[in-house]
Amino acid sequence: MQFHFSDEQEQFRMMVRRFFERQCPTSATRKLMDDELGYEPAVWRRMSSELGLAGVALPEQFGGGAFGAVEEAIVAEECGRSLAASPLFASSVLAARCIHKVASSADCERLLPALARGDRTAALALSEPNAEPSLSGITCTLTVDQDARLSGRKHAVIDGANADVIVVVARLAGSTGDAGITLVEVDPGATGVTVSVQQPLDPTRKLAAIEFRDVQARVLGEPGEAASGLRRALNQALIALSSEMVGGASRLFEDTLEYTKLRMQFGRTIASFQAIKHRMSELLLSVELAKSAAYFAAEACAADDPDLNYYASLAKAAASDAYMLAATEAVQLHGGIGFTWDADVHLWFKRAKSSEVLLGDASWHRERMILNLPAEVSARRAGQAE
Amino acid sequence: MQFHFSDEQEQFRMMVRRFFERQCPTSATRKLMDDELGYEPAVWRRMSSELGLAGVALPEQFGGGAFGAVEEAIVAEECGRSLAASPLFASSVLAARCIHKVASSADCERLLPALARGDRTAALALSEPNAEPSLSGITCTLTVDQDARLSGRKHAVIDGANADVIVVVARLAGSTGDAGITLVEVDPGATGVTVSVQQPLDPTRKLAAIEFRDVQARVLGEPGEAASGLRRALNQALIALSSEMVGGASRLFEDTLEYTKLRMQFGRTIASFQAIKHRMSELLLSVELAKSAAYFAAEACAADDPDLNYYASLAKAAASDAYMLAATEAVQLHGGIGFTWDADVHLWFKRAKSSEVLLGDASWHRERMILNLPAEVSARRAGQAE
Amino acid sequence: MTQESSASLSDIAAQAGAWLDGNWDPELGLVEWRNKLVDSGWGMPEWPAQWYGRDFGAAEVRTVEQEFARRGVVGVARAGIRLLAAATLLEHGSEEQKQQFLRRILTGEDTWCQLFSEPGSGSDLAGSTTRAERDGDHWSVNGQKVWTTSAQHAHWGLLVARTDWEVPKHKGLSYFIIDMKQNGIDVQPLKQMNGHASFNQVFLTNALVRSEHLVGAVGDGWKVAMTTLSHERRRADGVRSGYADIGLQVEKSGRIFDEERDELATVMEPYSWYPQRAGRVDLAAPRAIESGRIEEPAVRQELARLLTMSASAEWTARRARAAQRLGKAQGPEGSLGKLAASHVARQASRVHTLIAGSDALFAGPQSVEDGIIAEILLSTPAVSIAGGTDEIQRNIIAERVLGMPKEARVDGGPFRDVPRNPTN
Amino acid sequence: MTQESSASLSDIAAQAGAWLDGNWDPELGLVEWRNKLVDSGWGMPEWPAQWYGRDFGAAEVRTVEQEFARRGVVGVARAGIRLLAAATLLEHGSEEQKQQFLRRILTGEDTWCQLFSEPGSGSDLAGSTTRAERDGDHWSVNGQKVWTTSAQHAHWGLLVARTDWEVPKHKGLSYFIIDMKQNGIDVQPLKQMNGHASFNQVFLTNALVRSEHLVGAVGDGWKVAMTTLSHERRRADGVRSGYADIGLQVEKSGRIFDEERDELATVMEPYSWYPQRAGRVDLAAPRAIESGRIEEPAVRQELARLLTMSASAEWTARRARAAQRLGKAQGPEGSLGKLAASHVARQASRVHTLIAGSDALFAGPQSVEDGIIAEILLSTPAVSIAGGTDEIQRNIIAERVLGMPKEARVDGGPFRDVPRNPTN
Repeated sequence: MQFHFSDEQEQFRMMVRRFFERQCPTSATRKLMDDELGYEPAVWRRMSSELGLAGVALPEQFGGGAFGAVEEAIVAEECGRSLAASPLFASSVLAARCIHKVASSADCERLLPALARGDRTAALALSEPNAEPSLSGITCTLTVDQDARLSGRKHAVIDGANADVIVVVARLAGSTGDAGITLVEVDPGATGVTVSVQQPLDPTRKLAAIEFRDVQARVLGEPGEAASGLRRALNQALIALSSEMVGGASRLFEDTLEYTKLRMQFGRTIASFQAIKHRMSELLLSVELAKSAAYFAAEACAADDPDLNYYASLAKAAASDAYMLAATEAVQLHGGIGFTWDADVHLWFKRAKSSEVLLGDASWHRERMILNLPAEVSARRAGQAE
Repeated sequence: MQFHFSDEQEQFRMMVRRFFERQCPTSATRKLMDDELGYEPAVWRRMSSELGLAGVALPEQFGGGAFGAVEEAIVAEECGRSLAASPLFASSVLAARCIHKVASSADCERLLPALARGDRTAALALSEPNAEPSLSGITCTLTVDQDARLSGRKHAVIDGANADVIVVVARLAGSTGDAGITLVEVDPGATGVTVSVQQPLDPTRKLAAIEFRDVQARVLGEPGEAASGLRRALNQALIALSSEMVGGASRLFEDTLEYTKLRMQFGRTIASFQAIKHRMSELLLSVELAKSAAYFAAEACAADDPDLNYYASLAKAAASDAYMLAATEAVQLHGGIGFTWDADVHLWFKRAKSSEVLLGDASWHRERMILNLPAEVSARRAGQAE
Repeated sequence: MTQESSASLSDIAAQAGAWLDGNWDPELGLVEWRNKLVDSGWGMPEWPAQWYGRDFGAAEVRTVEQEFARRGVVGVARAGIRLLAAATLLEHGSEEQKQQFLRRILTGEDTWCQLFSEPGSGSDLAGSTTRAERDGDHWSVNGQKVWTTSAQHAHWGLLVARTDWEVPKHKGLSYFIIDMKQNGIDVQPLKQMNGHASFNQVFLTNALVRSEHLVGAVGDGWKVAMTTLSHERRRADGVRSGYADIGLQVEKSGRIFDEERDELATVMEPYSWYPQRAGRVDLAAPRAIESGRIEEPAVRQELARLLTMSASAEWTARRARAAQRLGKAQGPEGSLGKLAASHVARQASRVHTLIAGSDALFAGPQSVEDGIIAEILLSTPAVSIAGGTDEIQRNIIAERVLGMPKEARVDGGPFRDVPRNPTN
Repeated sequence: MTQESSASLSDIAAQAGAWLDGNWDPELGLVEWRNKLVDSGWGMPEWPAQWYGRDFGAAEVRTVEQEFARRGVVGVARAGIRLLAAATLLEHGSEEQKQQFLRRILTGEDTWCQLFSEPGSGSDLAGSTTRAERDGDHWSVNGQKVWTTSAQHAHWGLLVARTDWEVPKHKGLSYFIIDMKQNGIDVQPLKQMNGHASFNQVFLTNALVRSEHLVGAVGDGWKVAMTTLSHERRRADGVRSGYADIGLQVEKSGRIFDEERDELATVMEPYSWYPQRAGRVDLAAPRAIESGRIEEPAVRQELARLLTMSASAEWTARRARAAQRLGKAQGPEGSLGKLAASHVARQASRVHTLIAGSDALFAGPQSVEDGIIAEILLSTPAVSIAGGTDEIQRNIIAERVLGMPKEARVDGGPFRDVPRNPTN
């Protein structure tokens, strides 16, 4: 583990940050909140062609940028800071990553380059209503005979209403647990597919419910063998999400700090009140700790650490708590103004809340940590350590 | 529910408080910390004869004071404030109450008046090593044939090393769950009884481990039928304990508040620092809420509320959290001095810690709350209530 | 008549009942009936006898209210802030002001709004920078107010404005009644993060106040405003429940009830999300049970924490009310309600999130509980801000209840020199 | 030689190795060996060449340390506060002081203690009221110091005392070296709530300091003390690990090791409970598993919280160290370690309580883990107090890292007039 970014990585971060600052100010975000697509195609094209971000998560052979998990985390963190709207998380991080980890080379060749170029977008249909966020809870059912037919319901499919291709996590009929988990590709226009937009709590994250009624599907990879590949892909997505979250938390922290230094009450800035100072110190601690957890997880991911389940869940649990704390404190310290629609705080508040429960909430990930304790944590160390 | 104390109750409280202030200053408590008995027999005699406190929990017919649960809570709260050392909790609240709720009238006649007078003391052997604090976890085994024979181990028996009689919660051999739970009386000098003093974390609360090896015991009440009576007695003990805890928390709060107003740093009292002011406000809130919970539970107990399991556990959970918060904040705000042996803060800190886990910790009682949700909490109300 | 009066409570119940027997008619017009109530003294019996009341004490008032409730009789207008206006006028208003306003407050013909808060002075009311200047027979007012509920349909506003910039901040304010229906006033709805627009911004540009609508003397604004706010606080403490417990048992049909329902619908509309703001603790356990999430240990722990906090906050409030009822010195418990409510709301939001799981991603009528859960998650942050932030509450508790030293003031000089937020 | 020196690190390793080959002998006496080390410049190569060092930079020092560690060679004396004394003297001491003290610091012949804190000024070092007055050729010192580790066997004390009461507090202090073995000094152990007595109170009654043992000028006490404290802080941040990673791999037998063990046992005795103070996170998961309590969902959640907090605090410290190593501007992460440690310790205490259940009622060698758990529960409160309270840490972070305004000072005038705690 390096515990620092290289100069190249820092330069890459600043380039991405400047791009988002120019292209994705909150004025643009606000317009996109009411837009059905939810992002600006021209900006997405530039993100893809000029910066290569659409392929950030993919290897060169499939048109990707040959970036590592750390660079992907940097991009995600900057997305979280700016709330830049794009299909990046849904298509590049979630869907393309799952395809890459599960599908055959031929299918990767067929699907990924267009996604890596940003010419097409994909959505991952994973979450199901009233189910816990684990693969074993999947109920969407696939019957594989001459062809593969898919039935079931998904919800909260990010950018699901406008994707060119839908990738669905399903299970073979009659299977349970990890066994039988299969990734399939579905044409959104196929017979039996009903996509309906769901009103999101966070209007910067577009969601759709998708119902599949005996829909023709194309299996990616071996039927029933997708679980371990998906788990690796989802760990990486969790780390990207955690990075996005600590980016948002940092931004809220900085904006709030700046506001306390400007806002006067009782003839002095509210930053001069000791109670505010102490809370800002505690908030900084919480955000910086979550940041370290996300950075470590990204490095662990890049190093293919065998305990990635543990570190990814640790990062998500830390990010969930820190982001919600930052969001709550940001509204509170902005006072009445912080509760208005016109102030920007609520944009991140809503992102914090939706991120908190996306891909499993903090308590679910804490439980997952305990189920995946690394040996150096679960065993007594030789001698007494401090 | 009255939500206030009557004038008589307030006068009773002040009488008890003044008695403890005079008879049980912390200088006396400190001496008793090294004393094997752990209390001053002369003070206990006066508590019993002059104030009638030894019988506070018992009905008149058995020599008790005809006080109600509210008066008992008042006494407990004042004990918690002063850390007055006496067999009150072990003998009168725990052991005598269990005897009263379980034993036959004849046994009550035989045992309780001497306890109510404070002439003899009893200890309740309930908790077992590595067992959860519920009746169903009891493993001490009783075989009833011509006579009753008891085997098993108890620990953390409060004042167990010096009691005149030991009352043991056991189960009939072969039974499980509530069924088979039996209360028995054991002579501490009987063959097969081994009492060993356990070094307590809180030196103001004397503890003993007791091992029974085929000991002759006397069954109180019907064999195997003690569970429901014991549960009522233990709910009352929980409420008394919660009251003691909020008394201690209040005292810590008041002492800390006074200290912040005296202690100068940087040319001003530390009470003048806003961060300290805000924390004291939050601590007050926590302590007052826990106090309300203890008061309500005492009134619910006096009114024989059918949901007493719920309210007693609620009071204990609130008291555990508030007392530990008060103890932690008290040490912290007293600074280095608060961590010394010579400052009194640690006396309550240790009482807070030992009370936190006595008769079940906060998380155990929260779990018990959910298992005993009252109908008005678990059901949707008609109309929309705020 | 005072509480020590010889008339027993049952005599009072009988008298009120007799008058109602002779006068109550659900087919009357709402204003017509309320004028009768006003003239009789039964509509607001706690008010002075010379102003439509009977000088009744709390026990007697409760007796009258129970008599009304038992019969399902419509009372005088109470909703909104009109009674805060009335209480302020009763204490500080001139004879002419009382004459002009009090009756129409009770009949409901006039609605009121409160022009206190400003964008630059939220927690710091005395820092108001809205300016009132004498202009012949009038005052001319310029500035901006905010968080004004019902400004869009109010007839009259309670206005605090600065009339002297050379004296310390608390001393340079005056208190006015301003006609809201004039060109100098522009009311703009203020949308909140939960999508509701319960409040308004009010822009005052050479808005006029008649000289006789100054309340108290010039420079008395802070003192008069404190009267308004103390009544607001008392109401917030729930000592007066207003409509809440009146007339639930009786079948209500008749013209007067239709008119009352219309009136209430308008006045109460801004408050539709207030139950959600408080966290809807009532929904927590039922939702956990119905969704099956109560099987989840983390849900059980957090739910129990919420129920503990919420119940003990409620019991603490009842301790305060019981002490007040008995005329006892109030302990600290009376000052803790607002802060406790913030904790309850925050924990409720946590629990509702835990129960909802990925359903917390959705909002709107198609989402869980018809959108109620999403509204909770986006509304609870307001509890710790509105009506005095948690920070202000903690200051008040520390200084007034615990006797800790006050913050050193840096804004004690002439207001002109006090650093403040820029106004736009 | 500096980091930019042309001598490559491998050259340095070779030189150090060659010297050790020729000189190291585990049968030497400890002081004898250390005198050799001092003379060679290999014992403290980061020190100046004229004072027993080689002017080495961090990378070079690390190389030498590794060479020592690889061979299991005993180094100069480092434990206790002796190196803080040395660093202070190197920066502010006179030639005579360096001559007198530095060598015996390194050989371990002298031990030191720090007389800074007072009962009346814990967080506020500049508020010291211990008084030093000129008395002919000496200074005469009166007052009381507290939290003095190892005062009972120290030969010398680093003393801050007030020499001028008419100037602002920071300006009236002077810094002295005081001989601890004299009649005017009474050392009393100070027992803590966990039963240990790691600290002392030191009563100074007409205690004497030689004139030549003033460090820096009269009135420079605050500045000189800051040097001592900055080195203490650097050490607390773990940048220097002292003995921790040296010589674990090599079999250690020989006279010198016996002498070193005795030395360490004395110096380290007061710190035996420090691992427990920090919360013993290492024990949490193993204990939860071995006790079976890991099956309890509440234990699992709180344990995961602890592990999250502890690991991310550790990674944050490593980020800070990495930035420092690379010579990069340090972000906020460098100032958070102390505050993070308090959170970790508090949560660890919670988790150990949860795991222990009713076993948390017991203490002493018969209790769980030979009393270690009880010691944790009674020691963790010290983390957020010792070495700068959490409150002070939060002030520092807010003011220095976040650039928020400093607290208004009320103690800026002549110290004589500053309100302070009564002394007894």
